[in-house]
Amino acid sequence: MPISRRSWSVDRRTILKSGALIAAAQITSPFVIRARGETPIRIGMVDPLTGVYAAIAQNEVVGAKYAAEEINKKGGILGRPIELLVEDSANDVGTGVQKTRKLIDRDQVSFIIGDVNSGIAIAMAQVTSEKKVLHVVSGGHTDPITGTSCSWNVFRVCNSTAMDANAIATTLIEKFGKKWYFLTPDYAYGHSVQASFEKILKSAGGTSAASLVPLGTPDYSAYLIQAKAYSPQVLINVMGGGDQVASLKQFVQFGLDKQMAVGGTLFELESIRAVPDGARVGWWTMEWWWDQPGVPHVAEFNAAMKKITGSAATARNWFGYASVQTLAVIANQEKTLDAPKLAHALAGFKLPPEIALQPGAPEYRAGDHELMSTVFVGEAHPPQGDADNMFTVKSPVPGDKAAGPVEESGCKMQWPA
Amino acid sequence: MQSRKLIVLVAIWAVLLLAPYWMAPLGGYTALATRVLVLGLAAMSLNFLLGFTGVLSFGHAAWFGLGAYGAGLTLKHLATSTPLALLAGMLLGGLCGAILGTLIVRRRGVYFAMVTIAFGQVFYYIAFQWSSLTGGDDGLRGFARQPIDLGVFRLDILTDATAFYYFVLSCFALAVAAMGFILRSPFGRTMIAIRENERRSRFLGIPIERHIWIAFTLSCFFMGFAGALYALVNNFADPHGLHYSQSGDFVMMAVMGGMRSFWGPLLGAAVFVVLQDYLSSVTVNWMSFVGLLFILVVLFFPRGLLGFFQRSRA
Amino acid sequence: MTLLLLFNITNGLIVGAFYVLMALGLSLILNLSNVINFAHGGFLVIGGYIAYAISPYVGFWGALLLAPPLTALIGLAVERVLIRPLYGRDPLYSLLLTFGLAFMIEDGTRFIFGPQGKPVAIPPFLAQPLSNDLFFITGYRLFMVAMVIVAIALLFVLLRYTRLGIRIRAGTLDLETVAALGINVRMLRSLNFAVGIFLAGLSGVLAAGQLGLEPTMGTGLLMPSFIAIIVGGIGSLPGTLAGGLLIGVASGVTAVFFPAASEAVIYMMMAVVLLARPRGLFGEEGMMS
Amino acid sequence: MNVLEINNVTKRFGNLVAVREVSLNVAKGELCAIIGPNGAGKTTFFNLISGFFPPTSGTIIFDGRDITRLATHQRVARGMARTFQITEIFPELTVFENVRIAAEVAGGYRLRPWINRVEATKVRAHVEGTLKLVALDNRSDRLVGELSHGDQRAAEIAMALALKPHLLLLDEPTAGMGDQETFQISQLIRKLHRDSNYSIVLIEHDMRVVFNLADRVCVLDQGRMLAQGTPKQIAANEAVQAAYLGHAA
Repeated sequence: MPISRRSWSVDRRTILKSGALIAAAQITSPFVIRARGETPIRIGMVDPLTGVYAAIAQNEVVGAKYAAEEINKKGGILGRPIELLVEDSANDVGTGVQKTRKLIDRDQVSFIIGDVNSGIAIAMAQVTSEKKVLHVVSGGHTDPITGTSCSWNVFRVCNSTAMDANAIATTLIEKFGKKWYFLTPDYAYGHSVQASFEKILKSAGGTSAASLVPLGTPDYSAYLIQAKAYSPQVLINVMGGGDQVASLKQFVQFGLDKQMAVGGTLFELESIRAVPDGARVGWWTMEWWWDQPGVPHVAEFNAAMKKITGSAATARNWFGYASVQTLAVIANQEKTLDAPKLAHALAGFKLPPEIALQPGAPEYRAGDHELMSTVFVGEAHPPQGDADNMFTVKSPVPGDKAAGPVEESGCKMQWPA
Repeated sequence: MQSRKLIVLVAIWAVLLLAPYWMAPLGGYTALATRVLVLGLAAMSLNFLLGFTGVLSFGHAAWFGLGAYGAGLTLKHLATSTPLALLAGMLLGGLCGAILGTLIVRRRGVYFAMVTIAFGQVFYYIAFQWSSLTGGDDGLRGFARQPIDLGVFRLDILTDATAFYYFVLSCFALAVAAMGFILRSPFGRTMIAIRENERRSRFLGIPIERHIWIAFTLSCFFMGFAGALYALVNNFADPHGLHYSQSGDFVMMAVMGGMRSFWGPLLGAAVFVVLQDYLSSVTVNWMSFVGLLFILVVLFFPRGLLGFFQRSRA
Repeated sequence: MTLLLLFNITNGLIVGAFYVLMALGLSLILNLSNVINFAHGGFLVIGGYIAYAISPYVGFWGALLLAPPLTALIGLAVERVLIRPLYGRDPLYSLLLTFGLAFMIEDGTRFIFGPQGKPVAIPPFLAQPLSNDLFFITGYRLFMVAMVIVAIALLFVLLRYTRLGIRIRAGTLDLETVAALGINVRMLRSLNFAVGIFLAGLSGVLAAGQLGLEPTMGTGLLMPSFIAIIVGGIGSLPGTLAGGLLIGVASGVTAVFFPAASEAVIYMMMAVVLLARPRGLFGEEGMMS
Repeated sequence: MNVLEINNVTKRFGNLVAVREVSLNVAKGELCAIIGPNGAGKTTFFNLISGFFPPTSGTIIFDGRDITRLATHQRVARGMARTFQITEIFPELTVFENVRIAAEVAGGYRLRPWINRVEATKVRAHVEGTLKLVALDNRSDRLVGELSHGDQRAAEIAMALALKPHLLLLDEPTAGMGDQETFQISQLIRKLHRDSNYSIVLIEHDMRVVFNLADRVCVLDQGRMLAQGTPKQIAANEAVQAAYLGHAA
């Protein structure tokens, strides 16, 4: 799936107008949403399209592109069409920062979206707040983004790790017990999830131990041996991406699934697809789910995604979609592109149902700019009927309940004078 | 001969000095030029060793990354002074390189390359795992380059991209001048002697290991300096800067530009950075093109772009 | 605690066996061709994806049988077209070329198979632990170790008793003399490269069953193999074997006491070995230096 | 007084004994030639003297000091210089640059990050004088790699000379040369020996050169010192003839 942009050239404006070159661009860049008459409003998106997060990042881009098409069909922003410029951060902070500067300085984008990698997202936020550009973090989960590192111009669509942990912790305690073992990736995301879990577990009087696992570890046996020696009631698997796939696979191969429950925050649909049936187990949270009978617009969105990707919509598709839609709807409501004005308007803004695609109307909480999105707690299982029906939602937890009070986020929002 | 060299030199500096003015009309942006300078300096530092001593280090990113952490940690915890940060970065990269250098200077060829990769990875894992100090995978943040107080006026390098470019350019000029100076000294000539013929050099009374170690150490200091600048560019330092794939990029820049020429690596860095910046915007499969570039350069331009032009002119 | 330690040592041997498989291929190529094959992890990925692609038609066992030789075939083609022109040139060039090749392989697999990881199922009877206590010794891991032993035995037979093998060994020691004896060195290097890639392909199939398949999986597996070679001593296949097992055990044991260092420890080990014995545990003086 | 005293040196490579208990004294100003059939251990012997590797046993005394365990560059610093059987030069540098590196090392400037004008002038004069001595002064700007074989050998000798040695080790200086070039080189060596009074140890195959130049000839065979003496004595020595004829047969 090539994600493309117009080319870099001597005089971009003349080239854009040149029919021959536009024809050439058609071949190389099928996804460009191009100017028609009006100068387009540009939205820059930076995501790790290559590297270990490529699968989920590309799914975010699919959702974002779809949103851009929908918006353009309905007249764009302020009557101008929008153009989505996608840049690859290559899962590298330096590159991500560079691309953000490029989008703002050279391409003059009005908004920035990204990144899946929390570290890059925070580094990007430094740039966007320096440049005073409205920034939606689509898929980076660590708490500081809307916590200690929060910024007036940064809004987040996906959940914080604390929200996910809070939503599922009680379920795990009630269902399985209070003796836990953590398999935690040794970086900020992992530490932050584990800390959230431990806080709840401790207040419930439980005990736990943990293995901090280096990212990209291929073999988990040494950690699983320790986990088993601790004989916990629940193994909390915080690993992400390919690490989660490998660790779960080995967990099941070792027969540990018969001795303890497994669960954690995220086991994204992309990851569930990457493991064999045997390893499709455990209790997890989904930040969005494609099968929500009775909730308006969800089925249409799912069908649209299915048409593009060939399989059911994932949470990442929705993150990308919701990010772009948020920007469009707030700009159209406020009739301006001015970042501080839009940021003020977004604080406390409730997503309309055709964007929210979930029960209720989640809002961007004014105190920390976190979207109070529903957390879907449930159980993973091999496909039942539909090939993508590999997760059953047991209890949707409203976002504001999962998030806890805004004071706990640690965010001290400061607005520019 | 001499006058042609002078013309080339003047041309290079003219291009660099005017970069903020000609880049934008060509569709570039100043931050890209800054990046080219910093990575170009890194490639030249590597080439100081690779091209002029003939020793292939494939782990040089470690010193680059350490330089970045040195600068970042200084700004964050010690002092909010840009020059001090640069100095600290250079020292951290250089000293670590000097110490490790003693372990590896006896190796040669492939073995030297392998051992440098492996030692580079040691530092990568340290930076990656020691998250309380380095921020781990999320990187070190929460610092920013500080305006330079020149007494008469303050140079606002934080928010003014052009001012920052010129700041980096003057740092670059300083480092490059030092490099050129060393290469023209008797010591520099022993480096070239070692590259040309190690056995002959040994029997000319040059203690090879010691000289390679010194060249290695100097190169690490330059690399650390470049890394410190890189931290200022991003206001950020992360473990990826130490990874061997970053080393590979530096080696590629040096080879692509021309290892035997002083300015070659800068050209290589410019082509590499701009191409990667462009390709990764145009296609998600940019890695294939970069990989292909590696292969084509190795197969068809082993002497680099400058080497190629010089040869075809001759 | 002792039991835990014992478990981890056994487990380390199992993990190490896998590194050995990778490292042996890498080492073969390094010894004869003086090429550090950075694309070795890439060939592992190719092996795994070939297995994934053909297993619906030929089953797991068929894939195990077919994928390594198919990977070797690709390796042979790559050697002919890309690596061969570099023999006799500075090792820098082969290093850079295979580095670029690794990029292309990663991106190519992503292009063909998508960024999404692929599930690879293994025969159910292998997916069971042997006993409740020795749960970490699953049928599959035992099977992996067995495959490694078989591969090493075959490699041993090949190197010791076949003409090709004897020539490879002789070439490793003194390529010029081998060439002077009228042996086709180019052919020798090609076949040797193919054998090395065969081992990478086999590693790929085995890894796919254990870890799952992803375009980026090769990178993480390359470095430990690398260290195995340095620790064991460049130029010595028994050294590589010992090095692989040693780092497996070392990282397993460290994971018990200081998990954060379980990756760094193998590098530390390398540093210590280089300090005490610069040529590696089994390396011979003068080799490659 | 002896410049070089070699006492019972032996060098083993595993089972192979390349040099077996060889002793040799070289007096100041003497030109000593080492001859012997291929594989006699001549080059190994040279490598022992110049410090390429240490001997398994035995001692080497240079200028009255034990240098057996010293590294090559330390021996060079004490005034020893050598050339190689296969020319070892810096082919991509000019003749002048080649010799200048040696001259700067000899001047003690090799670690200097700069060199002042006076020192540079001194080095230049030294290089030019040395080039004049070997008659390369008119080719000093040429790349050494482009010179004729004979001139390359001369350049290599010039590099050795620029080190201001008191002992010159020449490993087959006429190897691979035609008659004309051989004549030129042997004239040069004669000049160095007679006029500049260098102490020289020479390995040579060409017997005309050996008997023409040498004060003393040493014969090595299978790692052993078979005989030493004046050229006349060696020419008459039956054991030497047997060794050569035996090998020739």
